[in-house]
Amino acid sequence: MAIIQSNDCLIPLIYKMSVDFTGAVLPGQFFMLRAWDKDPLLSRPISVHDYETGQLTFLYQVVGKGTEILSRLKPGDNVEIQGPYGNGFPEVSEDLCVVGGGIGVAPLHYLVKKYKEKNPQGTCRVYLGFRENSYGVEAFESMADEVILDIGGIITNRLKVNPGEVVMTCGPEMLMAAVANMVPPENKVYVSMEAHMACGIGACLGCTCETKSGNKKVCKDGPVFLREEVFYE
Amino acid sequence: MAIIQSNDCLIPLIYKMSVDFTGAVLPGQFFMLRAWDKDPLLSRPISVHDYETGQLTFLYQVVGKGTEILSRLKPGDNVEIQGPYGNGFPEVSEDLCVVGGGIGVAPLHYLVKKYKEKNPQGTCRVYLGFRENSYGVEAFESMADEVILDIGGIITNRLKVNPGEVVMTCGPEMLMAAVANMVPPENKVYVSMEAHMACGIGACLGCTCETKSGNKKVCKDGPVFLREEVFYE
Amino acid sequence: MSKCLETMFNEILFKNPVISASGTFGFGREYEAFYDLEKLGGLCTKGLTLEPKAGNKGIRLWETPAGLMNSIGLENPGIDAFIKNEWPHLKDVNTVTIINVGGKDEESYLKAIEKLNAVDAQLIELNISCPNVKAGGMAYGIKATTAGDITKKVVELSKHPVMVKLSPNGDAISEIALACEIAGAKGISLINTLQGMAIDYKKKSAVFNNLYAGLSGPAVKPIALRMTHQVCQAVTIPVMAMGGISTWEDALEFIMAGATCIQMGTMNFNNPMAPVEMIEGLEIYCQKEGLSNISEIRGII
Amino acid sequence: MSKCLETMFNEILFKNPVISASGTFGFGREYEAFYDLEKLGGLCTKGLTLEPKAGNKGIRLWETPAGLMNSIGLENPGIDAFIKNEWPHLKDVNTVTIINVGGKDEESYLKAIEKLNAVDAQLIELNISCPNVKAGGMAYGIKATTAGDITKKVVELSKHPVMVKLSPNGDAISEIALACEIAGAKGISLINTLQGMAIDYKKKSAVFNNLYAGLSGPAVKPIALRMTHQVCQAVTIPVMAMGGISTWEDALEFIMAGATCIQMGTMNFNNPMAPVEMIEGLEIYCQKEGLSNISEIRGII
Ligand SMILES: Cc1cc2nc3c(=O)[nH]c(=O)nc-3n(C[C@H](O)[C@H](O)[C@H](O)COP(=O)(O)OP(=O)(O)OC[C@H]3O[C@@H](n4cnc5c(N)ncnc54)[C@H](O)[C@@H]3O)c2cc1C
Ligand SMILES: Cc1cc2nc3c(=O)[nH]c(=O)nc-3n(C[C@H](O)[C@H](O)[C@H](O)COP(=O)(O)OP(=O)(O)OC[C@H]3O[C@@H](n4cnc5c(N)ncnc54)[C@H](O)[C@@H]3O)c2cc1C
Ligand SMILES: Cc1cc2nc3c(=O)[nH]c(=O)nc-3n(C[C@H](O)[C@H](O)[C@H](O)COP(=O)(O)O)c2cc1C
Ligand SMILES: Cc1cc2nc3c(=O)[nH]c(=O)nc-3n(C[C@H](O)[C@H](O)[C@H](O)COP(=O)(O)O)c2cc1C
Ligand code: FES
Ligand code: FES
Repeated sequence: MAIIQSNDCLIPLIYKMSVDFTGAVLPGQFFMLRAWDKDPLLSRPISVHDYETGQLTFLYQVVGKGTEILSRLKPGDNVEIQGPYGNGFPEVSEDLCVVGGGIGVAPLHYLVKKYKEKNPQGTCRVYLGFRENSYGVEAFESMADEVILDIGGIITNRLKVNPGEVVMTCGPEMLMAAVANMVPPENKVYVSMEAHMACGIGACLGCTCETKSGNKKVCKDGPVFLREEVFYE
Repeated sequence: MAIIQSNDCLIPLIYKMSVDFTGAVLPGQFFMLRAWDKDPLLSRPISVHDYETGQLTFLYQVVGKGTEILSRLKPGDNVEIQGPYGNGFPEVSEDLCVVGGGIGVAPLHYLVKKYKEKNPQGTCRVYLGFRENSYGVEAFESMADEVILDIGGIITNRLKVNPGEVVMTCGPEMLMAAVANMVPPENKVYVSMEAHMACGIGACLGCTCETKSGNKKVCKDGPVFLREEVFYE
Repeated sequence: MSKCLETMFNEILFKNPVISASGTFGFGREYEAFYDLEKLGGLCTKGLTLEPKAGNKGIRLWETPAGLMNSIGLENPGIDAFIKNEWPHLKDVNTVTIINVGGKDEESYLKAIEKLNAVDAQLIELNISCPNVKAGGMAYGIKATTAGDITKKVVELSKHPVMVKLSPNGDAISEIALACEIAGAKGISLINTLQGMAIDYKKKSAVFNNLYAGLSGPAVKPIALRMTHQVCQAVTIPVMAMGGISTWEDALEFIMAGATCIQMGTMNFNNPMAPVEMIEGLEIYCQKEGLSNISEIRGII
Repeated sequence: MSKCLETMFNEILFKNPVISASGTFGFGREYEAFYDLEKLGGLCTKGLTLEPKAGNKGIRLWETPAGLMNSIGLENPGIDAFIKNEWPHLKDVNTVTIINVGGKDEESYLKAIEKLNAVDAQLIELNISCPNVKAGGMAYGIKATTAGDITKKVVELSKHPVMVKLSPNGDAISEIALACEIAGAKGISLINTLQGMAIDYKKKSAVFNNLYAGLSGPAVKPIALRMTHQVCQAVTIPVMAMGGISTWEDALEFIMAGATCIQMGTMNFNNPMAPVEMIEGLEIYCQKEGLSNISEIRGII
């Protein structure tokens, strides 16, 4: 049970919620959130958008009943959070190229922040694609070396990956598949997968993702996978 | 949809809620309340505790999920109310003796108020029985000619009905049956029945009450019945 | 009003495919306070039996997670009283009135059907699936052979087209449906309530005098949708589907699974305006999708 | 700790009647982060098959009102890998481990059972009721004759007591249960998931690649309770009940209906601490009611 510090609407349907929390949290990990009894039945996986001691932040889009209920919570209300779960993005020391699409930008903020903390010398370039309106872009501008923003277009049309860069991407599966496809094989690419989840901890096998090395659990073995593991055909 | 003006806890588990409402409302009628989507599935019948133009008041006890959700509503929140439903207590010009047990006092407040408005000369005596703590008693003291209060005992032990008085009662079925039993046959007795309800309007036949003249619907033909209709054996 | 929702069910024209389900809608009158019944595609009467029936004693309703259990036990005024008191009003409502008929044995079904030949109804819903009466009711509906037998006799006797309402509690439902089609049914409706049980642990006793009762509402929707799909694959006569349908999206899913019309039951209690909102929702959907008629997406799955 | 919850199931002593259900609890390890598994009366492994199984493709989970549909399709590492990787850990947990076994045909069931004879397990749960695999699975569980046949063969071969897990999707469940008892089963567990369907109206397609999937969770509780009651009336062997059980009150209702133990499945996802809270709730209930053992209220309805 965590207490909500703030829960603000950034643009219609996009909310940013901060809650009391202290613990070890990696970029790309997620929490299972619930602020209801049995309707809906399950908790909802939401990535870590930002974290500092005492404050955990989520960025989420209202798409259905669960996120709708979350959006109505007010500071001081309780929300059940379980986590952090999942492997998260690996720590790298190479230059970083981050590609986010839509609400897929949610985990990338904490990723870039941590990267820059660990690699003050490293270069971090960020591609962000939105369908209509952008959000959370300024935060990237203050952290990253370059931010390429695209609204209404196809962000991968602009994507140019530099030799030696590691690529990390989160967004619609189509976007990630496109990134996986176009980035030269010499660059490492990490993708953050989505799946419907029930338990979030590896017990139900509901979130299975086929990989080159057999079924993997998105919640436990993922959500972050190497490109060649999941887009291997 | 009605807007909540106030929703206060009187004593633990007993709440008083006022909402915006204007319309014709009789004592003993009820509304179907809902402040949730599908969990629980049905609306909850709650009697009219008080009414004046622009303000409808309920008095309710938290006993399960529905009333628990109601108790958490705050001024400004919305609550779905349908009604008023049911026949209500009849208008009488004889002296009135009112017997309430526990949360059964809820509809009696508006009953006594309306009686006194219509019959400034008439005598109204009120018996109120509570198991542990009383609530809402002062209001009766200012309206009625006599208030007999019993806490922890058996209110019907004290009940003495005067010749010519009409008796109206609401409370646990045991209490109403006892009242029905002990009041001399010369006095008219009206009882307000309870039943599980789905529709509240006479369409589901879920609230049926056996009466001397066949099945009646508590929601539509009742909730108020003549004693001899329901306690006839 | 656009005609995108107009639906032929057998030879009957419904202005839209949304019908209020038997037992949840009385004889219609109560809902007139909320909207004009003419807005509905149709309505289905409370289950009628030859003789008046007082129904079951004790608790008749019990909520469950996303569901409702009922044990009404076919309380109804009997066919004669219906014809005298309700039909004169109902027959003038500009919508399809479906008369739901129950019985306790072959004789009582047939006599009821015979009496109804006197009225000018459009469709009979033969209820062989009520789990809340001891004799008859569901007993006929859980086996293909008995379901076929009674259907055949009813169809032969009735001057009205007969739709058979199936139970989800018996043998493979597609086999029962097929038996009814072969016996001459002009349509199938499903599902009636699922047999369930409730216990009041505080009272250490079963909630319902009859021990078991019928479960309906959103909780049963996935089961109803599966059975609808199975039956639509099995028969060629039209299907009227129900079971937990609460929104236009739900209705659409049943239509995609093959249903010609849908009925809404329990959700009338949750929101009396639900059928009207459903009709509006379906109309908007057709417009947005550019469907000239809802039938274009029927049975696409 | 008081002994008021100690329960004999056949000849096996459970410290309490609360068991985690197959497929919702992995092989137990994941829940060790929440509580000590020794608190449980027992746990049931994910359904195991002779060979490793990759399970179904496509969406595997879908929420419904108060319910969950799944189409996992018995993904599991196979018996050998289980014995090698999971059993060494599980066998040392001080609780009853029940091994759930599935199969695609008689041979694969029997070979799996034979292999399990090598481990020192306490109870086998024979899963003849999985609706999510095409061959085998539910096919055995929906008819009394086939259920009895396979049970007989498995019982003869197994050195462990065998409990048969029944499907709610077939013939009258009490008849199937009775056939299993006659065939030598030492217990019955029920219900597996109810066959349902989900449609994604936006995509105009079925949600699950297999079209139908299994429904579980609170939505199905009334049906599970009714079937539990029916089976408890029909057999003399103990019954392990499940289906939507989410609180100690629910558990109590199933025990009052005659169940010896209960399993909790889907609600582990809603609240990982649910089984532990249930055990505490039952313990307090016994104290308040002055029961020296929970069995005193078993089957009182
Ligand atoms: C590891 C992970 C991290 C995520 N991080 C974020 C985030 O930071 N911000 C954000 O806005 N969203 C995130 N999502 C997606 C988010 O979980 C879904 O949008 C959300 O569950 C939808 O719930 P709902 O009740 O509002 O919608 P509904 O459509 O009512 O949900 C219906 C069902 O589908 C499931 N579901 C629907 N969409 C998704 C989806 N895309 N992924 C998984 N399950 C889904 C729900 O869990 C539920 O079971 C993440 C998903 C995963 C798997
Ligand atoms: C005509 C009428 C007027 C009423 N007026 C009042 C009032 O003014 N104040 C007040 O506190 N209570 C009143 N009640 C009782 C009130 O409706 C129930 O306490 C309430 O429905 C319980 O809902 P719950 O979700 O909190 O409890 P739960 O126990 O969760 O309800 C479970 C189910 O039982 C039904 N139920 C439970 N108890 C009752 C009951 N006593 N009567 C009818 N259905 C019940 C609920 O509708 C629901 O279907 C009235 C009841 C009726 C019939
Ligand atoms: C209170 C109640 C009474 C019902 N009475 C009848 C009836 O008389 N005849 C009948 O065929 N079905 C009856 N039903 C079943 C419904 O018509 C419908 O088949 C079932 O409830 C499933 O649909 P739903 O989930 O939309 O309610 C009744 C259902 C309820 C809830
Ligand atoms: C995700 C999931 C996986 C399941 N896997 C199995 C399984 O492998 N073997 C089995 O016998 N039952 C399996 N079941 C069925 C459950 O064990 C249980 O019978 C059913 O879910 C009803 O109980 P519940 O409502 O408490 O979940 C599974 C259920 C779920 C939800
Ligand atoms: S969500 Fe249950 S295994 Fe991943
Ligand atoms: S509550 Fe439906 S008839 Fe009274």
